[in-house]
Amino acid sequence: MIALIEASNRAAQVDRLAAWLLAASGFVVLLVFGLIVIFAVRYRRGSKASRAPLPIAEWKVEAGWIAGTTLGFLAFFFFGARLFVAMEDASGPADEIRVVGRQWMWDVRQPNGRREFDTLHVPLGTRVRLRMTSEDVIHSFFVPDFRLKQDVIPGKEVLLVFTATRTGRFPLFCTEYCGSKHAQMKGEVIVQRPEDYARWMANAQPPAEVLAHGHNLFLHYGCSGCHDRGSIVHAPSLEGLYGATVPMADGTFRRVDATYLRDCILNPETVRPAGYPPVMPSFRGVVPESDLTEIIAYLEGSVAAP
Amino acid sequence: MSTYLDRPTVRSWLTTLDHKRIGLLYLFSITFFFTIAAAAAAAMRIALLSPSGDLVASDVYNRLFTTHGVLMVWFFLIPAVPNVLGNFLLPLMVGARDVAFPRLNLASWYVFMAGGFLVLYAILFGGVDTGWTFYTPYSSTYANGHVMLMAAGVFVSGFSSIFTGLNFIVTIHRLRAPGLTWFRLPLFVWGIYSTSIIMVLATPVLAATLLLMGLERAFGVGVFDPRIGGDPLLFQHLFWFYSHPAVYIMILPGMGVVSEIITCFSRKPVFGYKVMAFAILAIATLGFLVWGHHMFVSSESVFAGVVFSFLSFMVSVPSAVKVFNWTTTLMRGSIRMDTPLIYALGFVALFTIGGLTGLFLATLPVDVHVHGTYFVVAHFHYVMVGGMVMAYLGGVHYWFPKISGRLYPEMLARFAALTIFIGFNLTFFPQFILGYLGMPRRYSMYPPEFHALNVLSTAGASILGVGYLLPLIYLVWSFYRGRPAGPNPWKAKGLEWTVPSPPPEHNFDAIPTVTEEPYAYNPEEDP
Amino acid sequence: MSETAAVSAEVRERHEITTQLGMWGFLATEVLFFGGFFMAYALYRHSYPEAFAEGGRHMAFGLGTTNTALLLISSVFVAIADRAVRAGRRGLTLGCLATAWLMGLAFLGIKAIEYTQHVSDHLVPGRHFLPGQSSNPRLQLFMYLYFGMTGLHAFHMIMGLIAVAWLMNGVRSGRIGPSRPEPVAVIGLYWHFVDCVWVVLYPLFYLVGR
Amino acid sequence: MKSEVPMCDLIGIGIALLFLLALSALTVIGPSAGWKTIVSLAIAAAKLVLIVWFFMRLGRHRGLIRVFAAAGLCWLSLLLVLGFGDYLTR
Ligand code: HEA
Ligand code: HEA
Ligand code: CUA
Ligand SMILES: [Cu+2]
Repeated sequence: MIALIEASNRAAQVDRLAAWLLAASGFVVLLVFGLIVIFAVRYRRGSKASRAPLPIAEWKVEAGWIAGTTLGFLAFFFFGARLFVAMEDASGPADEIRVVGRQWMWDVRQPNGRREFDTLHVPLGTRVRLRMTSEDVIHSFFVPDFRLKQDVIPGKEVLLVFTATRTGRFPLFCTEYCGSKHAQMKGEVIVQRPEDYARWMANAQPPAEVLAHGHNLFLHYGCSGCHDRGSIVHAPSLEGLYGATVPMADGTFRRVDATYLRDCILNPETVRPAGYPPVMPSFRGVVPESDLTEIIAYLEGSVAAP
Repeated sequence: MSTYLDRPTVRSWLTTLDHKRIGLLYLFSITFFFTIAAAAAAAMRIALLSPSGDLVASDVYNRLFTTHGVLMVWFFLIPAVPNVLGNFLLPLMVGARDVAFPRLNLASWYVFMAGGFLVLYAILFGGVDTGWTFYTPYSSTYANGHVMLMAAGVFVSGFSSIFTGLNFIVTIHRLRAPGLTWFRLPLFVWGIYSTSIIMVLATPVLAATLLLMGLERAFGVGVFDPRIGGDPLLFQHLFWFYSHPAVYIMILPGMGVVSEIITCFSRKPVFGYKVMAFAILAIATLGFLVWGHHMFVSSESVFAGVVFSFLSFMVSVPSAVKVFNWTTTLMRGSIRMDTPLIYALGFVALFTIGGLTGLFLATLPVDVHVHGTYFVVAHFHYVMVGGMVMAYLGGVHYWFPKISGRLYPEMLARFAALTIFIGFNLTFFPQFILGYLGMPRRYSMYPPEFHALNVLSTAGASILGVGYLLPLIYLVWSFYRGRPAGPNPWKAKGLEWTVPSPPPEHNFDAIPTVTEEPYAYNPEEDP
Repeated sequence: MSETAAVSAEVRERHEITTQLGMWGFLATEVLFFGGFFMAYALYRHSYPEAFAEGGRHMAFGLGTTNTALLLISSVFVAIADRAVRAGRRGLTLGCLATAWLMGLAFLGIKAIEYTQHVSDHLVPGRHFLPGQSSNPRLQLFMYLYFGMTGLHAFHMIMGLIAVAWLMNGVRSGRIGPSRPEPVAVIGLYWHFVDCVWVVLYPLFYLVGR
Repeated sequence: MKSEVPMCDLIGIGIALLFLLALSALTVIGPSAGWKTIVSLAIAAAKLVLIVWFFMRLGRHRGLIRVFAAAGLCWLSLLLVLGFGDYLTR
């Protein structure tokens, strides 16, 4: 069993609010359950208890309940709304990190351009602003230990601001259903002391040689025109695709491997992934075999990128 | 003496215009859909026994919860009390020979079944994995499987809701017996009336939304499509404009049932009758104003979040008043813990817990944390299963003698009710904790830390499952073999108890005239 | 008037109010059915005013106006038919209904002409939308809503034509007449409602941006 | 028993409707402007009132039918106001 950690500036406040709610609810539940049990026993059929009409004016009781609950509810509303408005204020100075949700990974770009997948490094005690969007469907960025959640919406940028208050690795989940591997769209937020974070940032490794060449070919043949994010053509994004099992338009499934990619590039008319229009042109006779292998190697590698 | 059950030919049942028979047609149909949806729940709970998700593949799991959610919501719970008990009882309770438009009533059942079979077809041949909420652009562009058929099934069955709601509203306005003024109506009728308003005014928006989603899927481009400037959040606004009121479709009739049962078994008029009636109406109308609380983290504006949070608290006030009034009704009553009352009090208890956790969700920063987790799953099972299903079962037991003319075995029934109560809490209480700890919903696999609580939940589900199986068996048995009940075994008030059980086809030999206030019980009299 | 006739007149009156209530309730449903589309329209017109202005200029203003006039006049005939049937004027009833029916058909014909024109102008949203032109991509939203809302309206018109045909058949055979006039009023309500929807669609699509 | 069917009033309403239509069609003259939208929607509303009041005979009906007729519009405005409220406050 895990205990939840309070690892962001808002966590303790949210917990306190929840604790108050719990206390009030506990009180009400005990009251209602207690009364039900007491009445059920005391006024069981045949018992000696008095059945005379209740000696109270009905309307006074009703008015009391309405007023009492309304006041109680208003209190919770007020404290909740106040904290929420403060939490959602995304203005002010902060480190900016870009986060893109994509089936089924989190693609993060640090302020200095360093890219990471499914992890998010942030410095301790620093206000961080995430600029988030999605490339395909709606995902939701959820870090339980931070009491933090935000949906990411395709075609739209949303902001999320927080300050991490503890170092360590904290689980990151996708909490908006996004397809087959929704449950695997997980990651970690890694909070480091600022000096460690700075060191980590400086360490950006260059991508391996092959990947670079494959990537150039990917650009050269114009693949990226459609398959890059931000492209207006509705074509599948290829990052992270390799090794996945993808649905076909006819309801079957295919695994993305070298053969599959070959088919897609050379005989696109034979491959119809579900949800995409058949617009992919054939590259038969356009891409020589050697380049083809390199492109496929690049696509294979882009899943294992750092 | 002839009853509505005579002439048992299939043909006479399928062409019947009798509201009582139509009610039973719904009873069979929704039990059928419930069985499938419950089997999906059982499969899900079994799958979740293992954190690594190796028992059931992700794609299968995703289809399971979609099947479960869609069938439970649209093909079981929404029609449960209104279409089964409402159809059977409403004309009897208002002293009419039938509903206002009997043909429309039968048409409504056929439409419902057509929708149901579309959904079943979609499930059997490929399935759908969007969740019951059909969020775009996943549903419109990325999902594979028979999303269109599934949506079409829900769309079609929506018309069944609309027709039934329309029928009930007009019936209640036009066909009340002489002397049956608005404030003499049983609260069950108030519940059905408010539910019908929601059905008539909210369901068409769902239809429009699903239509737009389906068009987008069919043509590969549409109004929710971000590539041409569309906004996926518009789908959510439209969907929840229907679906939040729809959750009140799934509770208001239950509140009516519970009021009938509690008064009868404590031999007291309901405490604060008028407030109870207005509270139902208030929930139905205010319920239209809170849908945005499902979208607090969807990047809806902060202002909208605050407004919707405020309204969500306000819609809870009448529910709170109702809980207190039920409790007070018991005070100085003459209480006998028969099966229906066990269910009714179970409803009050579990609905209170479910409702109070609804307040957690309405509190903005807390919702940010627990949205999309098992906390929400636990919340809605508490109100829908703990609340409405309990009320439905309570109602079925309470009116079973009227429907069948026979009694069920009381001790066995009490045992089943307690089993359900215990199994239910064991299944869903751990889910609140899971949710607060951060376990996301719609996950086919989960981190091992959550293992123990999930096992507990599955264990609870198996007890709950047994609890559901029992009434299914003994009620069927009693329908044919139970002791004859006589017209009014509970000595209950209300017009439905003045006719023989089972009632004759035309209900009343002469339309009654009502002179009594509702719930004219007296706790000092021995019934 | 004899006593039984008075009673049955009262029963009939009660019955008529009941069916009318049913139809009004159904129309409330219909308002919200179109409501989803109106919400989408309002949102996108608010977000992309230029695209909507441009879209309005693609509409066939003359045809749209003619169509509005057709529907308005047809409603007059339906309203007269309602009175005529109560007065026992079978010929007049049939004549009015037939005229309204033909006008409805003409409406659909004109609509079809418009649609054909839009198709050949490549204004159907999707991959073939104004190919080769760097048009405002939001224009697709406008056209989408146009096809969606007028299409839904056209569907309702077809339903209306079927219902009125059924009425005419009933009036001709005498099933619907002075002793049972209410179907004319009830279906009339539906016809007028469909008319109302168009009255709103007309400025939203044909007058925007002009 | 053939009796006269009074229809002058209905024809009068029809003419008024066509007049309103002509009026709103005339707004297309001249450059486009924001007020035109308001005017054309106001004209549409006027047409609706005429149709609903006279053709659909709301003017002659009891309160209940008026409530039914109003309900659809009321609820539609709930959808528009609250839904739009979100977008206007983004
Ligand atoms: C029968 C169905 C039903 C009912 C009745 C309710 C009732 C309520 N629900 Fe629930 N809800 C659902 C079904 C229902 N809900 C479903 C299905 C979902 C999830 C959908 C999905 O995403 O799949 C959901 C989700 C949901 C959310 C969104 C969660 C999220 O996704 O982030 C919220 C947020 O505000 C919410 C709030 C409420 C509130 C405030 C009530 C109130 O009406 C409750 C009122 C009752 C009480 C409050 C209890 C009695 C009160 C007292 C005894 C008073 C005393 C108390 C004090 C003074 C403290 N619900
Ligand atoms: C409306 C009514 C309704 C009802 C009655 C139920 C009933 C039950 N639901 Fe329901 N549920 C929903 C509505 C409902 N649910 C909705 C709307 C969702 C959201 C879907 C979505 O996300 O899209 C949901 C989602 C949902 C989830 C979350 C899935 C996820 O997010 O990953 C779970 C998980 O435990 C669950 C469990 C159950 C259980 C155990 C029952 C039990 O009450 C069922 C009891 C019945 C049985 C258990 C079967 C019969 C018994 C046997 C065959 C004996 C053997 C059993 C075992 C060994 C376990 N439901
Ligand atoms: Cu991404 Cu769920
Ligand atoms: Cu809700």
